Amino acid sequence: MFGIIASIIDGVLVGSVYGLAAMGLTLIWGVMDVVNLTHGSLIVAGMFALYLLTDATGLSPYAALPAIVVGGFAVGLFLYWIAVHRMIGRPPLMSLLSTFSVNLVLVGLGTAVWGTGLFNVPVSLPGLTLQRFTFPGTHILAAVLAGVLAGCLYAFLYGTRLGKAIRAVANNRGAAELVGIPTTRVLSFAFALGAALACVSGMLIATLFPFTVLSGDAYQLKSFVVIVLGGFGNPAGALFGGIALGLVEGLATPFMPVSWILVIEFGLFVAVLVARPGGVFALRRT
Amino acid sequence: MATQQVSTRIDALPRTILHRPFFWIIALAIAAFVVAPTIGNDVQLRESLLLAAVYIILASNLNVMIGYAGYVNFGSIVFFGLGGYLCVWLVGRPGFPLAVAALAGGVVVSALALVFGFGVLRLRGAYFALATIGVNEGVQAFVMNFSPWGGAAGMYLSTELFAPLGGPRQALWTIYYLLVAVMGLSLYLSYGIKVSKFGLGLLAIGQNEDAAAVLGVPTRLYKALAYSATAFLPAIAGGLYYFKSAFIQPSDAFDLTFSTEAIAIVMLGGQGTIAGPAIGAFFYEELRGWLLTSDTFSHFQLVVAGALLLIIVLFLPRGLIGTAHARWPDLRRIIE
Amino acid sequence: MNDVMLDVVSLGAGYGEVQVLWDVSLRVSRGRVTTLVGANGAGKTTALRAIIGSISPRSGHVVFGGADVTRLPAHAKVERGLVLVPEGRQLFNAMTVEENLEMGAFSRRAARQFAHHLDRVFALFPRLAERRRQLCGTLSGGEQQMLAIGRGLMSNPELLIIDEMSLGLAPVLVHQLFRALKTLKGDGLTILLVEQNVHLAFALSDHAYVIADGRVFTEGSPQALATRPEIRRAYLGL
Amino acid sequence: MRLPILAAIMLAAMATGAFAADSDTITIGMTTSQTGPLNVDSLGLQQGANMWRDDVNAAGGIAVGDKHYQVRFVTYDDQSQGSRVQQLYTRLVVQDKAQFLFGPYSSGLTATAAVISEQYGALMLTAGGAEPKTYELGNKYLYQVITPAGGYLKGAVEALQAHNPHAKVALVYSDDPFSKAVLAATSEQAKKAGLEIVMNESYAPSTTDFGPVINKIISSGADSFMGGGHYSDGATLARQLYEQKANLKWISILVAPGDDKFATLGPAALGVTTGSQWEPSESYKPEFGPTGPEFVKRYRAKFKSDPDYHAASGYAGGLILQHAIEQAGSIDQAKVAAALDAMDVMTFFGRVKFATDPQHHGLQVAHEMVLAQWLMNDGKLTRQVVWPKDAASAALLYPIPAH
Amino acid sequence: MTALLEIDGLGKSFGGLRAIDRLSFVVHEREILGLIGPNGAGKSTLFNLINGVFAPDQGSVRFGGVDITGAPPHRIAKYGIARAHQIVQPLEAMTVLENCTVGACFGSRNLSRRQAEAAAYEAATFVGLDDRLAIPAAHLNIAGKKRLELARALAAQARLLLLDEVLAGLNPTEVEYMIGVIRRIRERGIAILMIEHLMQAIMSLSNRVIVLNSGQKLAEGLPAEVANDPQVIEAYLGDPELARQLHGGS
Repeated sequence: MFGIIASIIDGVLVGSVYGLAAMGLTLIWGVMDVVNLTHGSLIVAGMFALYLLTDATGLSPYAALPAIVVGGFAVGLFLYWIAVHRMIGRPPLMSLLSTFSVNLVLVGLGTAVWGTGLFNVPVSLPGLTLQRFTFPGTHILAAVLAGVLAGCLYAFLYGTRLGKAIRAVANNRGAAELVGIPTTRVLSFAFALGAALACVSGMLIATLFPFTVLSGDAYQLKSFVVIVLGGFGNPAGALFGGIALGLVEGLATPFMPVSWILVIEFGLFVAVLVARPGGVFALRRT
Repeated sequence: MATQQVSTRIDALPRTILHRPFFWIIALAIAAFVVAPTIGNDVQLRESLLLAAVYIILASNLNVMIGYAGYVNFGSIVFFGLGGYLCVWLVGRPGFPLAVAALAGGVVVSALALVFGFGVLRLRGAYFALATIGVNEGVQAFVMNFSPWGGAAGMYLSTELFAPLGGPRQALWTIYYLLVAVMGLSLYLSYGIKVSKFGLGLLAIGQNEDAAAVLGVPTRLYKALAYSATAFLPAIAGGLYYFKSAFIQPSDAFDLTFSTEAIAIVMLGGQGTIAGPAIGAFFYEELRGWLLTSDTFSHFQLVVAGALLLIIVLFLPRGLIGTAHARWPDLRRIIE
Repeated sequence: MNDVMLDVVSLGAGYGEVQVLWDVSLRVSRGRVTTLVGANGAGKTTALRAIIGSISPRSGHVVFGGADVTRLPAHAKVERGLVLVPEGRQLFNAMTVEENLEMGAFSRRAARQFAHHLDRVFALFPRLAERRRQLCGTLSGGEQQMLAIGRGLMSNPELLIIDEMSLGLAPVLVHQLFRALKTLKGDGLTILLVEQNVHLAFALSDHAYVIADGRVFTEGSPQALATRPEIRRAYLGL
Repeated sequence: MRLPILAAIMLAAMATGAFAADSDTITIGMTTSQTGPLNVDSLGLQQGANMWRDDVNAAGGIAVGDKHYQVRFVTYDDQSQGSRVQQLYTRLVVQDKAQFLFGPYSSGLTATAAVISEQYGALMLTAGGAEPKTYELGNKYLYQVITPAGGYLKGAVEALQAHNPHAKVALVYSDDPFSKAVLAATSEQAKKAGLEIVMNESYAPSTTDFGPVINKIISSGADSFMGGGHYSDGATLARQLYEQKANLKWISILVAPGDDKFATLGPAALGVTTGSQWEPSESYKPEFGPTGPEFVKRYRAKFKSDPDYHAASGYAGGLILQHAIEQAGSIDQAKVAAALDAMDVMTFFGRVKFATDPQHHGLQVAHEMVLAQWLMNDGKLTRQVVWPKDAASAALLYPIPAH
Repeated sequence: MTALLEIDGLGKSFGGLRAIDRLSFVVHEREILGLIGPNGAGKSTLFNLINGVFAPDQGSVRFGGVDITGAPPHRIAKYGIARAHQIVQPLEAMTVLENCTVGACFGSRNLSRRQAEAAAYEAATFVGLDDRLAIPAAHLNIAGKKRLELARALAAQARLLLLDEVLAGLNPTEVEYMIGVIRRIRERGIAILMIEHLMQAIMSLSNRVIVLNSGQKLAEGLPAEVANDPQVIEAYLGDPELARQLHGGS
């Protein structure tokens, strides 16, 4: 019986990380209508950044976080000017195609450098054991960090001038320009922020699970599901969407063959989309 | 004088599709596909053209949804994969002849698409694109668990099944010709839809769905019909293709990469045109194939392919044919 | 006229292959209210867009405060105090009233005096103060227009351009808004008004331009123009 | 400005012509997965094969009568996807004039490639496809060098039964053709051995978090685990089983523990067993070719890393072909095929013999797999052969110590 | 005169705002009924209710004796009601001829594409677009787009045209041309319900005029009667009294 409770807890813990992974994607989507297909690669970039940093410096993995935020931000800015800037205002398909192309390049480079073999960043933190079930310390810390980062993002978007400017640009780009917001700079900043979030989520995932150059695909797909559950363009909702997804996975497992979970997951995904296109936790948007 | 002008103008319009040059250009292209590999019995060329034909089929049909109706079907590979599964299963278990099995696959997938279409096509834009991804992934997950189709292990076909088609060597030729035929049908379907009333309605939907409805276009019905119609030939192609592979497994049959590639191809060639997706498919397949087997680029084939695509997206936003049309408007009347 | 704040010289503009404005010249004097009237589609909104920089002019110049600002992007013009309250309000619907006002004060010139301007706007429109935490999408049409003007004022404008303020509003609200504009005029604010409610607009204005077919048809004092039959014809078709 | 670039690319694409094989050269064609998820295994396979080729050529080539044939490889990237495999193998046969083929890595790609080798009657030695079904379809030109899927965890079942005849086993494995085939056989073997199967489930290959699955394993009361699939999932399973303190006494995982990088999992790797086609510590007495230690030494010198079983099977594939050609005294396909059919030999890789009945033609029937376990040795994690006992290089660790 | 379109007690609210308030009127066969009123009076909303873009909250719409209340737009088009939009909505990438062909194909008569092309050609010629048939609609100027709106509606072979400010934004020459076109449409026996700000045009074209204010009918009658109604003048030009107050205060 406690197994179910354990699965719920596990679902919430890992779901928070899923939510964080989706946050960057939904931020970019919401602000500039760009479906960023480099998202998976950015997550992988975060994983490998952690690997390289801890390998080279021997630092605690969590000490690498600031460097990964800065690095992810820089990479995001670069990608924005390479592939996204010219697509703003063009049909949504075009940005999808340009990010698809860049993703090919990134995956190709990653494969050339690291192969598609296994990488692992050993992190050990004391876990929490309840009855026979143990919740690893890395998972708890990752969930806490995901929550904190989501909170920071929320505070940034709703509490700071620049954050509000991002929301204003997302809400009405033309009007934002009219009140004096330099929209292009804000867009590039938002894209870079989304990229940094993706990298950080990759870094946190790398503290939980071994990974390969191709791990990004699975998280990108999950991020789409999370976005739908959490509401489009709503980064705060993504955390709830992620937890909802984690709960679906956690709760379904004890009751059915594991292999059917994906069927449930995507069935739910399509059903939610058709019934409530804005997402379950959708905030009011125009 | 005005009336006279009317009559001459009307006469200037081609009487039927047969009077348009492009109809015959398509025929020529098909003929080239049929004849080229037979010169010197070039099976290598045949294999390359076969993949090109598959891409052309996928892209041409996808183009009806993207280029005409303006709906980005991200999971179009689900048609191809399901058609493949149905055909392989029908050939392998009840022992249907290939042609019957492939056709049956097409019909079933088309019917399923109609049902799904009515539900999913309520969504627009990115929501629709996401839903099609969900449908593809959901179907893949289901097939993984569906033991009559071998679940995740997939289904194997004995090469002895090639015997009715004249043994393995002849069979591959036969399948190639069948696929070229499906390719031809796809091109003509795409063309036929474009010049038909149905296609006009789809184009109107693609331009402005609300205005189209006000003009009398039954938008929901047309969208669902288009979704269903464009499932038919890819499903048949999937059947032929996986019969030829003699093996089908979910991770190949429902690989989203293919869908994304198909979209890229449509954009590359020029959405909404008939020649665009075909030329885009040919170009893309030959480019990837060449990079894969090139001594210089094979290790960076993904990087080079991605970089080239990006350059095209950045500088030829309307695609190859679209850009050509914009530069030489008269070309529209010949290459449509 | 003394002390010209905005000098638009032979402005031409359009969209794609279509030219909408030809050779439009107009001047706005400091501390005055200037009105631009004309039929639907005559090119008023296009003129404003070209002045503000949402579309780039094809010919001519926009001189503001003595400097040529023709090629500056819209956000840079706000930084200089050239502010547009656009037609249709164009608010940030998913944000609160207060956040909308805060965005109005995004420019550096305005951010410094944020609190001061906020008090001023709330004094002018007490309704907005009551609803400061409300999402702007939930406001009524009149309140939204107040917010749009309030947001414009938050930018600390030298010149406030207001496009079709009374569109779709009940007369009593229109009255309120015009009273507010009158207060602003009394405070010395320079205003360029595009308005279909000719009576009210002319009552407030010091000078008026009539635009027809993308060209300046005539100009003069409102009192003089109102009595001329060709104005009634060009604008109202009466 | 842009069009000329495109045109140049098109022209260059057309200009890549074929060049025919030398008369004193044997051309062998294969595809490898230079990109995509199968890249690691495929790379090992190819490096092993490359080493064989270099060995042969350094020794003057394959001796056929008084002629010596140099070996040339043509390899293409199949991207780990089935879509291009047939095109590429056709090209290998037709354009590159490959006389013999090596199979691609993975069961699925092998099945697809087999259609082409059958079509052209080209002999194909497969060292990367364990799924037996492909050899039960009546294929005539296919020869499987490695032990089929049924053998992967056979040693694990035997060893577990020997240490705990009443073990409660959870079978949890990836939804892919290879893993499913292995575990289907394992399930039968376990039942026959009298072990209790308390859980038998597959998971989607894209699964990222095994937390709930492991909770289910714990709830099932299992004390032993067998399953996994490929790299990420296998390694993730091992790590999460450890971190979630499942405290199982026995863990067998497919494929992932065969990679030396598995050691980076640290304590989570300790005691994990895996079925292996070959381990460096094996010491068969080969009838020809290098001995195990020789192979390991030279491989290390060449590639600066330890060979895994993929590398060994890649080398063995070449060795078997070479032996068959030498036995046949000809490069004629039919004669070489006859030599392969008649073959029953011992190599550094172990014994090799192919089934010759029409229903299972080409299936490997002699090669034995071993069970390898990650053990602590002088404070370092190393992989040791622990089963069967006569091949063991270390004592089996049972149960895995609790932590 | 027989009634073609009968509006009875029609009502529609948007979030508390009554856009159309218990409105009733009739359009007769072969008449041009002018609809005037200030911006925001609910004129375009009324059109959207008639042609099915919105469903009314209350009341009914009958066309040719058939209740069409709440039918979807494409069905309304089939019944024989066509519309020209105030904000032109050309199918931009399609040519002028194709735009008209859409109207003809899916209009009241079920034409094949080929027949529709002929009808479209005829309609395009009727509004004077025959020299621009192969041009993408996006490339037309505003006058051309307005004509295209009209041609598309005409090609649908409707019995009733809803014209929403088709004269707005045109210069006097273009206005005159359009007025001629509209007259000739009526001569074909087609009824027209037109929203227009250009009083001169409304006055000269309309058989009758209805004035709408805040979703309600303010006045109805012959053009001359309505034009001199002080209520109408106030609603249309704004309140002169208000202006006086504003002045007086300064």
